[in-house]
Amino acid sequence: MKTLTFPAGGVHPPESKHYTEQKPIEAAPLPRRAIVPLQQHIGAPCDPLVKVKETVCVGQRIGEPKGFVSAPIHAPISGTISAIADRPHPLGREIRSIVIDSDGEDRWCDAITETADFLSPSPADLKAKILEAGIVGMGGATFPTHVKLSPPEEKKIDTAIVNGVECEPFLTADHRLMVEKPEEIVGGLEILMKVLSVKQGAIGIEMNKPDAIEVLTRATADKPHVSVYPLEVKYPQGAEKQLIKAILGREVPSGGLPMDVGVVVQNVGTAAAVFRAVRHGIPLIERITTVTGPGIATPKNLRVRVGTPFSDILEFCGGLVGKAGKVISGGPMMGMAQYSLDVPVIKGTSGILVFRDQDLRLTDSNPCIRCGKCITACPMQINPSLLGVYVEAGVMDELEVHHVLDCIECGSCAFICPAGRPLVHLVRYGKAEVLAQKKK
Amino acid sequence: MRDISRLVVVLALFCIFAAGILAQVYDVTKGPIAEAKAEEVRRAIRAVLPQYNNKADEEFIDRIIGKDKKGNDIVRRVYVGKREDAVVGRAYVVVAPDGYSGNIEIMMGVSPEGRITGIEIVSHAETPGLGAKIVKEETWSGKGDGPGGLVGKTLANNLKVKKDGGEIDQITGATISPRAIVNAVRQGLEFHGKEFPG
Amino acid sequence: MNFVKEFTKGLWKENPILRLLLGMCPTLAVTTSAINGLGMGLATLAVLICSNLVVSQLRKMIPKKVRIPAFIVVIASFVTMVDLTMNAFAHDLHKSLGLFIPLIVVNCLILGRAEAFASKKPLLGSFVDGLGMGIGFTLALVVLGSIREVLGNGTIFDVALFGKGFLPMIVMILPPGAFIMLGFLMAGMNRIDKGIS
Amino acid sequence: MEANRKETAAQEETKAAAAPPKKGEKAKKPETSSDAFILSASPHISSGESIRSLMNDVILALVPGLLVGIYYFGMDAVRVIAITTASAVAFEAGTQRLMGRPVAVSDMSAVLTGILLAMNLPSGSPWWICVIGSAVAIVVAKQLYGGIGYNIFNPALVARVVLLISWPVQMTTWPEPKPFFQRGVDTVTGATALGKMKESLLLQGDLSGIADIRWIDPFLGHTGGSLGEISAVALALGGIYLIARRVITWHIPVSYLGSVLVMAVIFHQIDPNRYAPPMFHLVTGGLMLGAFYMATDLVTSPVTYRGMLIFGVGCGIITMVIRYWGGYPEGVSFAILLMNATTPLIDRWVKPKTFGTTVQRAGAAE
Repeated sequence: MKTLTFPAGGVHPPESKHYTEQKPIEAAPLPRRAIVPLQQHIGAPCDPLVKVKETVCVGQRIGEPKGFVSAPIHAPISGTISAIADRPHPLGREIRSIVIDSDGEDRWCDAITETADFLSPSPADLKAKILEAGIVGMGGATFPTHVKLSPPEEKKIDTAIVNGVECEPFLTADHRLMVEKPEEIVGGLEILMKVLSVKQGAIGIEMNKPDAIEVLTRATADKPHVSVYPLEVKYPQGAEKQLIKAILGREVPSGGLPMDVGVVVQNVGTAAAVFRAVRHGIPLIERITTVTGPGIATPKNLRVRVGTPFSDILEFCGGLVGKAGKVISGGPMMGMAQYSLDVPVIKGTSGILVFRDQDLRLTDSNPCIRCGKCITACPMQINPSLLGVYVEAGVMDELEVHHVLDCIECGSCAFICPAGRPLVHLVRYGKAEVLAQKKK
Repeated sequence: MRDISRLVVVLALFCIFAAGILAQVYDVTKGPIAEAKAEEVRRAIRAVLPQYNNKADEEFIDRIIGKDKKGNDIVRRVYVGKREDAVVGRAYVVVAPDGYSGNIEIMMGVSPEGRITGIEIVSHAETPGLGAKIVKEETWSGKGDGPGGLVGKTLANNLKVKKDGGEIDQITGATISPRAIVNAVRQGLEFHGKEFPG
Repeated sequence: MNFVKEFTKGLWKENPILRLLLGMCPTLAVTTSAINGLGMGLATLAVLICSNLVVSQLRKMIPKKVRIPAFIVVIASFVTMVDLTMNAFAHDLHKSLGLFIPLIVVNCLILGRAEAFASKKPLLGSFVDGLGMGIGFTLALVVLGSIREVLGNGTIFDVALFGKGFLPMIVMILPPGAFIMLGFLMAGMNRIDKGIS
Repeated sequence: MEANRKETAAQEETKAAAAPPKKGEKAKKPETSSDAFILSASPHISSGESIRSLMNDVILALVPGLLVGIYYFGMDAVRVIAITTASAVAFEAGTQRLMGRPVAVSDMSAVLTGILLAMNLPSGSPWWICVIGSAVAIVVAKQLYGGIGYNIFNPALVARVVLLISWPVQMTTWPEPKPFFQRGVDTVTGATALGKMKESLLLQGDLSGIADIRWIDPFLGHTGGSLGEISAVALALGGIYLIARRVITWHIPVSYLGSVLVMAVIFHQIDPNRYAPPMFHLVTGGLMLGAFYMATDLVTSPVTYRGMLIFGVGCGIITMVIRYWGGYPEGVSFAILLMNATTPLIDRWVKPKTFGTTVQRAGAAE
């Protein structure tokens, strides 16, 4: 088999997956108190459907989506609503959340229905089930899945890709899911293909997960329209546009979306969630999360209920080792540093990564020495150093013509920069400025 | 329209007035400028010829030495220095066309028997510092820290720089300009031998 | 009008070369030696004072629309006078300054003072302004020329300063040296100002 | 300024990281949180490369060339290297202090500049030439332009050219190479191979003056020249190390050497009596030093691969034009400095092809 990759840019950060890649997924204990933010997705936040002191069962819809780009939220545990108030959120600010005090019974609602022949419902029914289950992109972007599955009429979709690349160092949640539940992923892909009425399905996996490639190749052996594509190990292979380029050779136009080239990409976690929603009627109330890093006593791959505070999870993993310098929600390249352990796991939490003080290299930001490494590393082939200089100088007018909005914030530039410049930070700031200008 | 004519008149007046004044100034300075130029020539002649007591700058012979691109004659003016009516030397300007940067004009003095009596660089555009060292008098007289010197040499000497197998030292670090000067001076001597034999 | 202030501004605060960066062409081209700087400075000074005086006197006569050509005629006349006079009485200096004497006509400093000052102010003020600016210009040229001559040729006003062993830094009397030294002088001036305030 | 900045959706998402970035900002600890975790924008890991590590690699790569220089020129070479390096560091620290910048000599860039300058000087250079060279390189060409990253011209080359123009005699007095163990007290001086070539062309009008120069001598280092430019093989070895370590890429050295080679081949074919053989041009002069270490200077060369290729070809052509028809025997320094001046233009002209800009948007409304 030929290994594929995207042509330009990319970096090779140390993979650091050895902490957890051989560890089977374990179920994390139910939280005593779950904090369920009313916004766990890109788009409008939900309105609460419950009141304080009300009791809820597992899977009960507690957040009602507002608008098309939104997704409902369900109770991850059974118990009593103790508060609906602003609580810390992994995105770094306080967001209105529903706090549920567990009754410890894990009492499921009756409404949950099995559908043994999961491909029999019509595409519209399938999509309704996906919407009802509150499924969002679980690779971290948390874009509501039913929106991605509703391309405008004029966009002819011909391929559905399931993204099993997991190019972020440290993270192994998708890896373990692929090895342990291939049938969920393949089933999910088939459902997606049916919804989109496409004939071609693809699963992209990096070569550093040979066991996953093997398992999934076997699982798709009898399905001629689904192929597994082994991909070269290169960050950010898992970024949508790079993945499409690698597998299909199609280039999503600047400012465009995968649907512009007839493709829909979903993460393996999302595919599995779609399968569980359609087959078993289970809404998205839990996810696989990798708890890892040199600052964790026992790194683990966990099946965690949404709303479980980070502190509970770290405790279950044996607590912290040494002085925790940085706690990151997500991977080391794109994850967000957390200021508090009170934040809960949300639908997009792919990992919890803890670095000790001594693992961090805090460097001053030096002047750009024009080495051009960031340009070489940039998978979008923009010029991060130039954008950084413009942002520092406050020259916001020049940013857009230099493709600031094409930045996918993958972090390759800042990773490689010998001058230690916070390029992603600068570009993000520039992007926000440009978008603000556009709104005016 | 009246406005424009007024502007024209004022400007014209300005110009006429300025022209008038300049004519006056030109008239006053004409003499001194000519005198200064003559003095420049006299100084160069004095520098390259042995003691003379005639008006060497006024006793000159013009010799045609070739034609320029347009077909006009190139004239070399030879100043004759005399003491008690005996010729002590002739001075004339030779041009070295292949200097490091542009032409080098050299006033050279030659005794009647064809021996160099002096060298003076009249004009040059050499790099200040290094190339410009060639203008220093001691460079060619054999005095000071200059090279072996041209003064006193005749055509019997091997008038080439040492790098070309001759006997004239060039300035350390510069080759091109000294070579140009030495070659020009040698041709100047050949001219003397042809035009004023004995 | 405060004559002292009008006079001294050209020396430091509004020094034509080091502050206003006017007349860069002669500044960079002729300051290969102190004497060249002095000659150029004095020639410019003379033209500046004369043109300031004449422009100030004629300011009411000259129509607005043709003031620039008129100023240029005045300046060009004085430059030609200076050129001829120098040729007659300072022949060697004239020779070494060469083309740059006629180029005084296009020195922005002179037209600039005529336009900005003399065409609006009375006679005496214009004279003081021209004198101050001209002396400031001359001083800057002499300082620049002296430094370049000392470093680049080992002499000052043609007097050798060092022994035979001194190897001058030839780049200083080449054009790049002019730029570098001008930059250092300007930086030095800014530094002194900062120190004072 | 911050108060009237409207928060946008995109900005809110990145609020934790969206404080206006400041120059030289360190990852900072939050003051309000009791946990006191470090907050900073992603990514949270780095390649571990730093300016200092890059500089150290270049210095390491220069060691073979330096050793050959010391082998052939002896303690004189050591003295020149020591003086330029020490004075470069001193000038760097002094200027930075004077200008109120953080003193950053530990980034090793001044050390590297000092070593490169030494490699561009004749081994017999007097101490004051070394010191003035360092001053020109560090103070004028580097710090006055804004310090590391802001200089337009390669500092060591600026210094070399200023010195060459100022003291042409001292800067072109090349001690003859003599293996370390054979050195006596006297030093004999001679011309470089390229100097002999120019001389021969001027006097004899052909190349008879360099007929006895075998290419293997300058290839190994047995030739007159600046103390760090004599051995083509040692310099090329270091250059290959740099490419292997990804400090530089192959683009500039290959395009530079390639264009020199192509021109040399063509002209040698046209008239072998006037134009020296290609191998002679490749191994003599400062070409290897220039192509691997000076032209590839990160700060003063283009940032894109295509830009680097243009830059390298430009260097090669200018070098050969000067060698063939110029007043100086060697043109590497001037070629690189001239191309340094074009770097901003090249970078303006040659931009990376942004992903997704080469295709038409299929049926999408613009």
